[in-house]
Amino acid sequence: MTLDLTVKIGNLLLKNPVMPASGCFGYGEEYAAFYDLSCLGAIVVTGTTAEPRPGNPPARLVETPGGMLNAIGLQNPGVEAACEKIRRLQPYKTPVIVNVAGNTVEEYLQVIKVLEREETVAAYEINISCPNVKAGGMAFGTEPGTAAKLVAALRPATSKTLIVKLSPNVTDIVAVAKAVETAGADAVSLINTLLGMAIDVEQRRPVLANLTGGLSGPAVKPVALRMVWQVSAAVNIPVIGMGGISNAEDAVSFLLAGASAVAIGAANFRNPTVCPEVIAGIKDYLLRHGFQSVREITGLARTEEEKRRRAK
Amino acid sequence: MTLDLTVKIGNLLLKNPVMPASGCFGYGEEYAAFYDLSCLGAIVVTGTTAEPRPGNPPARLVETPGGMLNAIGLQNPGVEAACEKIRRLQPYKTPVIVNVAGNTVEEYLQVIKVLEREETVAAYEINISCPNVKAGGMAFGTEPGTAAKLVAALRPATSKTLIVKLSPNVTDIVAVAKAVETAGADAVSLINTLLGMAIDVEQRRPVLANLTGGLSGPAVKPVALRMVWQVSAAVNIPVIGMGGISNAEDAVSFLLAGASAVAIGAANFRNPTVCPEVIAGIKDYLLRHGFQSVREITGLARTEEEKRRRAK
Amino acid sequence: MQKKKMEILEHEQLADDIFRLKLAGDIGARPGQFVQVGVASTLEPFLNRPFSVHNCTESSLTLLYRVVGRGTRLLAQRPKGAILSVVGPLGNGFPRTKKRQAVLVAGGIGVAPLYYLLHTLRAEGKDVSFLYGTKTAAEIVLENEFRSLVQEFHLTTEDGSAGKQGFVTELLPQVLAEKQADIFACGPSAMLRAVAKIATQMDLTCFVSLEAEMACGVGACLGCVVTGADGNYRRVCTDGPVFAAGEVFSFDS
Amino acid sequence: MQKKKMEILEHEQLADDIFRLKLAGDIGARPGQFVQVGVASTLEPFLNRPFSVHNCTESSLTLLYRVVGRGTRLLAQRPKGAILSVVGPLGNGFPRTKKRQAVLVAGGIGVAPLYYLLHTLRAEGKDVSFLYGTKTAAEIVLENEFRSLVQEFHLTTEDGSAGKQGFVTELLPQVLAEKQADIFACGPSAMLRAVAKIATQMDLTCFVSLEAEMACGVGACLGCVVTGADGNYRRVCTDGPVFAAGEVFSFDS
Ligand SMILES: Cc1cc2nc3c(=O)[nH]c(=O)nc-3n(C[C@H](O)[C@H](O)[C@H](O)COP(=O)(O)OP(=O)(O)OC[C@H]3O[C@@H](n4cnc5c(N)ncnc54)[C@H](O)[C@@H]3O)c2cc1C
Ligand SMILES: Cc1cc2nc3c(=O)[nH]c(=O)nc-3n(C[C@H](O)[C@H](O)[C@H](O)COP(=O)(O)OP(=O)(O)OC[C@H]3O[C@@H](n4cnc5c(N)ncnc54)[C@H](O)[C@@H]3O)c2cc1C
Ligand SMILES: Cc1cc2nc3c(=O)[nH]c(=O)nc-3n(C[C@H](O)[C@H](O)[C@H](O)COP(=O)(O)O)c2cc1C
Ligand SMILES: Cc1cc2nc3c(=O)[nH]c(=O)nc-3n(C[C@H](O)[C@H](O)[C@H](O)COP(=O)(O)O)c2cc1C
Ligand code: FES
Ligand code: FES
Repeated sequence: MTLDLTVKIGNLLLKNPVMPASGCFGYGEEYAAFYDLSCLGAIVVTGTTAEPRPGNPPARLVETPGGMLNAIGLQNPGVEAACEKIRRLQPYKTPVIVNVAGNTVEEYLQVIKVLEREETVAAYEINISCPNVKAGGMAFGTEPGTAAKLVAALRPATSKTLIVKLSPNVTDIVAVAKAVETAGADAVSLINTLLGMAIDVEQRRPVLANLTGGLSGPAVKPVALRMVWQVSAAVNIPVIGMGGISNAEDAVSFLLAGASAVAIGAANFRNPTVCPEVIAGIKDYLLRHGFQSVREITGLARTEEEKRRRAK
Repeated sequence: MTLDLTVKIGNLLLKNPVMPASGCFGYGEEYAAFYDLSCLGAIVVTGTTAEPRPGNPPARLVETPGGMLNAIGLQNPGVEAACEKIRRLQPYKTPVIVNVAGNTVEEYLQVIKVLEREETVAAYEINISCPNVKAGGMAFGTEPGTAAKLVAALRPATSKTLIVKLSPNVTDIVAVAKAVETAGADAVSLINTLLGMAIDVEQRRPVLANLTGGLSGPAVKPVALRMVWQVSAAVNIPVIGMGGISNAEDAVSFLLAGASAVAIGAANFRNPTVCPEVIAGIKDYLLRHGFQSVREITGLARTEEEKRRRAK
Repeated sequence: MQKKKMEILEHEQLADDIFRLKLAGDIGARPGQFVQVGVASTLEPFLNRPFSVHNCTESSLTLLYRVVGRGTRLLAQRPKGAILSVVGPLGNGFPRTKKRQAVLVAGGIGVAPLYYLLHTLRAEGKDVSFLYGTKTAAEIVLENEFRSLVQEFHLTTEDGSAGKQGFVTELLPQVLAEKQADIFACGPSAMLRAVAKIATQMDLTCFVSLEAEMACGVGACLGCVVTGADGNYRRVCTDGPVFAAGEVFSFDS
Repeated sequence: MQKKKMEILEHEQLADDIFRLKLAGDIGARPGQFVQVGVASTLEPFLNRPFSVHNCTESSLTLLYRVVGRGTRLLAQRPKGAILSVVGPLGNGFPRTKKRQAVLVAGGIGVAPLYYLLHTLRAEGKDVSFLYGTKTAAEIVLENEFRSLVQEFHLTTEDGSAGKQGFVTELLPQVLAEKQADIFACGPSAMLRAVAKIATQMDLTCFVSLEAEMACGVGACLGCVVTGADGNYRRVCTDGPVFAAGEVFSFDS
C-alpha cells in the first residue's frame, strides 16, 4: 500500500504536512547539518522585514515550565540580504515559505515586492502576530478589520500562496481568521506565541530585557489545539497548526483537530531531528490505523464527534 | 524583627497573602485533613450558583504538559446547601471568600442575596470567566461593558468585599479590569483558566466530554504573570494573582509583578500542603532580603524597572 | 491522610510491564484504599498517579503497577533509595462484610488491591475463592502465593497461554453457585460490569473498585466522577474507589 | 554536528556541587567547543543545557559541571548506565595560535573547557601557565593533575582557604610580564572582563569563552546573543562561545 502524505496549501503541493515554524529554523542552514532538508514538507524561514533589524537586547530568552519565552524582536538581515540566504535553499527542491513582518502595510508590501523576484520563494506567511516588537506585528493581528485591510492590500501584490499567521492573544481568533479569509488569504497558520513574562525573584526584575516575551513549547499545546479546532471549523481555507508540537502524536492531534499541515517550533531546540522524526511517526500512525492519505485525518476528530452528536 | 505578612483586599485584612484558588479546594474540608486551615490568608470556596448544578459529564480532566485541563462545569450543591458547608469553616476564624457564578445578572444577585445572611462569608469573588459552561460565565468576562454592567448591578447588593475574577481569554484584559474597577469592584483576581483542548489520537476524539476545558498549572504561569503585571499597573485596586503557582518562588514573582495576594489552584492537587509551604517560603524570602512587610514587595519589580528606565 | 516522603526499599519487575514497589514507612491503609504518588520531581508529568495499596504493614507500603504511559514509565525508572512523595491513604476501601465466604475477581492489574484484601480476609479466617484473569500468561504475577493462600483458585487467559482460555467472568457463575459468598472485584470496566451483572442476577452482594483519571485524589476537584446508576455523579476518589455494584452499574432487566 | 544517545560510563562528585560525567562515544570536539545535553526525558525542564567539552577521546566525552539549578540538579541524579541525549560538537572552540607560551585563566567552573585545552596545548609541546581561582577551597577540582601538567600553576581563593587570597586576575599581570604568551580564559563575566582589560593594556592576544542562556545551540533561534564591542549582537553558540577579547569587551582608554 502506498501512503499519500501530500497536502495542498493554496497553490503549494507539499510532499508531507510537516514544516519547521518560523523563527525556529533560521534560514534553514543550521539544521542542514543534522539531516537532508529536502525531507521536509516546506521550509519556513525566519521573520523578514524590509530593513535589517538588530532585534531586542539580551536577555532574549528564558525557560518556563514545559516551554520558553522568547523576545528576539525579529532580528533579521532585511529582505535584500535574506534573499541570498533563501537562494541557498534552492537545491533542496522544497517549497520555501518566507515569514513576512513589518510595522506598516507599506513595509509588508516592500518585503513581498523584493521576494516576488525570487523563484525559490513559494509562499508568504504574513506575520500579524509577533508580540515582541513595539509597533506593528501583533497590532495587525488583534483586530479583524485591521488584519483584513492588511491582507487585502497584500493580495494583489502576488499570485504566490498567501498564508496569514494568527495571534492567539485575542478574544476571538475565529473572527480574525474569517476576516483574513474573506480578504484573500489562501491559508491561515496558528498559533504564534502567547504573550507572557518571567520575573527573576532574586534580582527583582523581569528576566527579559523586553520585559515580556512570547510563550511557546508544549505548555501552549492545549490552547493551540483548541484554536485550530475552532478556526478550522469556521473557515474553508487550509489551516497550518502549531504550538507545542514535540512528537508525532502531538502532530497527529493537530491534524485530527482540523489542521492540513503542522509546523514545529521550539521543539527543534530540544531535539534538532524532531521534524524528520515527526514525519516518520505520522506515516507510522497512518499505516497502523489503515489510512491511505494523511488528508483523511484532517479534521477527523471533529467530523466523528459531529456524527456522534447527531446520532444521539 | 517581626515580619508583617498582612495584606488588605477591600475591607478584608488577611493575615498573609496566600489563599487557595476557587474550585481547587472544594469547601475547604478536604484539605483540613492535611493542615490547620487557619494558617491561610483566606479560604476561597468553589464556584457557587443559585441552583444546584450537576456539572459536566466525565471525562472532566486531562493532564497536559506542565498542567491540566478541567471541564468540571461548575458542579456545586447550589447556594442554599453551600451555606451549610461554609458555616463549617467558621471555627478557622479565617476570611471565607465565595466564588459566585451564574448565567444571568439575576442569578449572581440571587447567590449574593442568600450569602449576605452568612456571617462566615467575608467576600465574594465574582466569576465572570468560567470557560466550562455554555451560557454565562466567560461571556461576562470577555467584554468590558458587559462585565461592568454585572459588577454595577451587584455592587449595591452588598457592602462585603467584591472581587472580580478575570478571564485571560481576551485581547485586552486591562480594559476589562479598568471597567470593573470603575463599576465598583474592590479588587480583581486573575487569571482564570485558558481555554484549551486535548485530543486522544488513538480514539480520534476530544478527551473531554465537554470538548474544551480550562488550562491551569505551571504551564500558564508566564501568561498569568504578564497579565498581573499589566493589570496592576493600570488599576488602583488590589490584584490577587494566580495561575501556575506551585512554590514560594512563583508566589513571590506574582507579588513582585504587582499582586497584593496570591491564590494557588492546581498545585494543591500535586502537593496538598503547598499553601502552608508557600506561606513559609514567602516569610523566608522576606527575611533573607531584609523586608519587614510583604506589602513592600508588591509591584517592586515594576517600580524598580521604572526607576532604571528613568535613570537611563 | 497525609503527605509523606517515602524511600524505595525494593523495586522489582514481576512480569511483562508489571512492577512491585516497596516503600519504607507506615501509611495505615485498609484494603481497597489507594495512594497518590508523585512519579517524578519535574513539573511534567504534573499530576500524581493513583495506585491501590497492594500491601501495607507498620513499616512498609507496597504497590503493584503496570507500565501503561508516561508516568508509570518514569516511575519504573526510579531506583532503590529514591524518595517518592506519597499522599494517602485515600478512598473508602472494601467494606467488611459478614459472610464467611468471599469470591475475589481480579482482571489484569486489578489484582493489585485484591492481594491485600485476600491477606486480610484470610487473617480473619474467611474462605476465599480467587479468580484471576489476564490477557496472556506473561502478565500473571504471584500465582503461587495466591494458590497457597486460598481455598479455590482459577486462572484464565484470553489467549489460553495459561489456565483456562477465556474471560475470568465465564467461570464466575459456577464458582458462586456452590457457596454463600460476597464478591469483590477489581479490573477493567467491562469486566466489572460483567461481574456486577452476574451478581445482580444471582442476587449477591458485590463490590467493585473503579478507576478514573484523577487530579486531587481527595474529593476537592470533582474531576474523577463517574455516572452512578441513578444518573448522579460520584467521585471515584472519595465516594469510592469501591462501590456497591448496584450503585454504579444498572441493568435493564 | 549530530544528535547522539550516549550512555553514562562514570558519574562522580569531585567537589562541592561539582560533578564529572563521562559518556560513551566519540563526539569529535575541539577544545572550547560545547555540547547541549538533555538533562531529563520529561518535557520540564524543556531546554537542553550547554556544557563545555571537558575532555574528548575517540571513545568518550567528559563534562565537568556545577549544580546551580533545576537542570543540573536533575543531571546529577542520573545514574551510571542512563542514556543522555547529546547534541554537538557546537561552537567555534579556542583558535590555534602561534606563540609557544600560553596562559590559561580559569574562574570557578570555567576550569571545565580549559582542562581539555591544556591537554591539547601540552600535546603540541607548548609551555602553559595555569591560573585557577575559586571562591573557596571546597570548589577546587583536579589541582594535582593541573600542577603535574603545567610549567607554572597559581591558585587563588576569594576567602583564602587555599592558595593565595584574592582574585585570580590579581596575579595575572606579573605572570604575563615574564613571557610572550597568548591568553585563554573562561569564568564569570566579571573575571573575563578583568582579564580582557589586562590583556588590552599589555597588548596581548586574549580569547574568552562566554556563557549565555541558550535554546537551540546551533545559531537558529538568535536567543543567546551578547552585545559586541561594536554594538552589534553576536550569537554565543555559533559566533562563539570563544571570542577575541576585543570583540566583546571595550574599555574607554
Ligand atoms: C483508585 C485507583 C487505583 C489504581 N490502582 C492501580 C494499581 O494498583 N496498579 C496500576 O498499575 N494502576 C492502578 N491504577 C491506574 C493508574 O493510576 C494508571 O495506570 C496510571 O495513572 C497511568 O499513568 P501513566 O502516566 O503511566 O499513563 P498516562 O500516560 O497518563 O495514560 C496512559 C493510559 O492510562 C490511562 N490512565 C491514566 N491515568 C489513569 C487513571 N488515573 N486511572 C485510570 N486510567 C488512567 C489513560 O487514559 C491512558 O489510556 C489505579 C487507578 C485508580 C484511579
Ligand atoms: C557554551 C556554554 C558552556 C558551558 N559550560 C559549562 C560547563 O562546562 N560546566 C558547567 O557547570 N556549566 C557550564 N555552562 C553553564 C551551564 O549551561 C548552566 O549552569 C546550566 O545550563 C544551568 O542549568 P540549571 O537548570 O541547573 O540552572 P537554571 O535553574 O536554569 O538556572 C540557574 C542559574 O544558572 C543560570 N544559567 C542557566 N542557564 C545558563 C546558561 N545556559 N548559561 C549560563 N548561565 C545559565 C541562570 O541564569 C541561573 O542564574 C555553560 C554554558 C554555556 C553557554
Ligand atoms: C525563538 C522563536 C522565534 C520566533 N520567531 C518567529 C518569527 O520570526 N515569525 C513568526 O511568525 N513566528 C515566530 N515564532 C513563533 C513560532 O513560529 C511558533 O508560532 C510558536 O513558537 C509556536 O510553536 P512552538 O510551540 O512549536 O514553538 C518564534 C518562536 C520562537 C520560539
Ligand atoms: C478543577 C478546577 C476547578 C476550578 N473551578 C473554578 C471555579 O469554580 N471558579 C473559578 O473562578 N475558578 C475555578 N478554577 C480556576 C482556578 O481558580 C484558577 O483561577 C486557575 O486554575 C489558575 O490557577 P492554577 O494554575 O494555580 O490552577 C478551577 C480550576 C481547576 C483546576
Ligand atoms: S480526583 Fe479530585 S475529586 Fe476525585
Ligand atoms: S542558542 Fe539559538 S542562536 Fe544561540
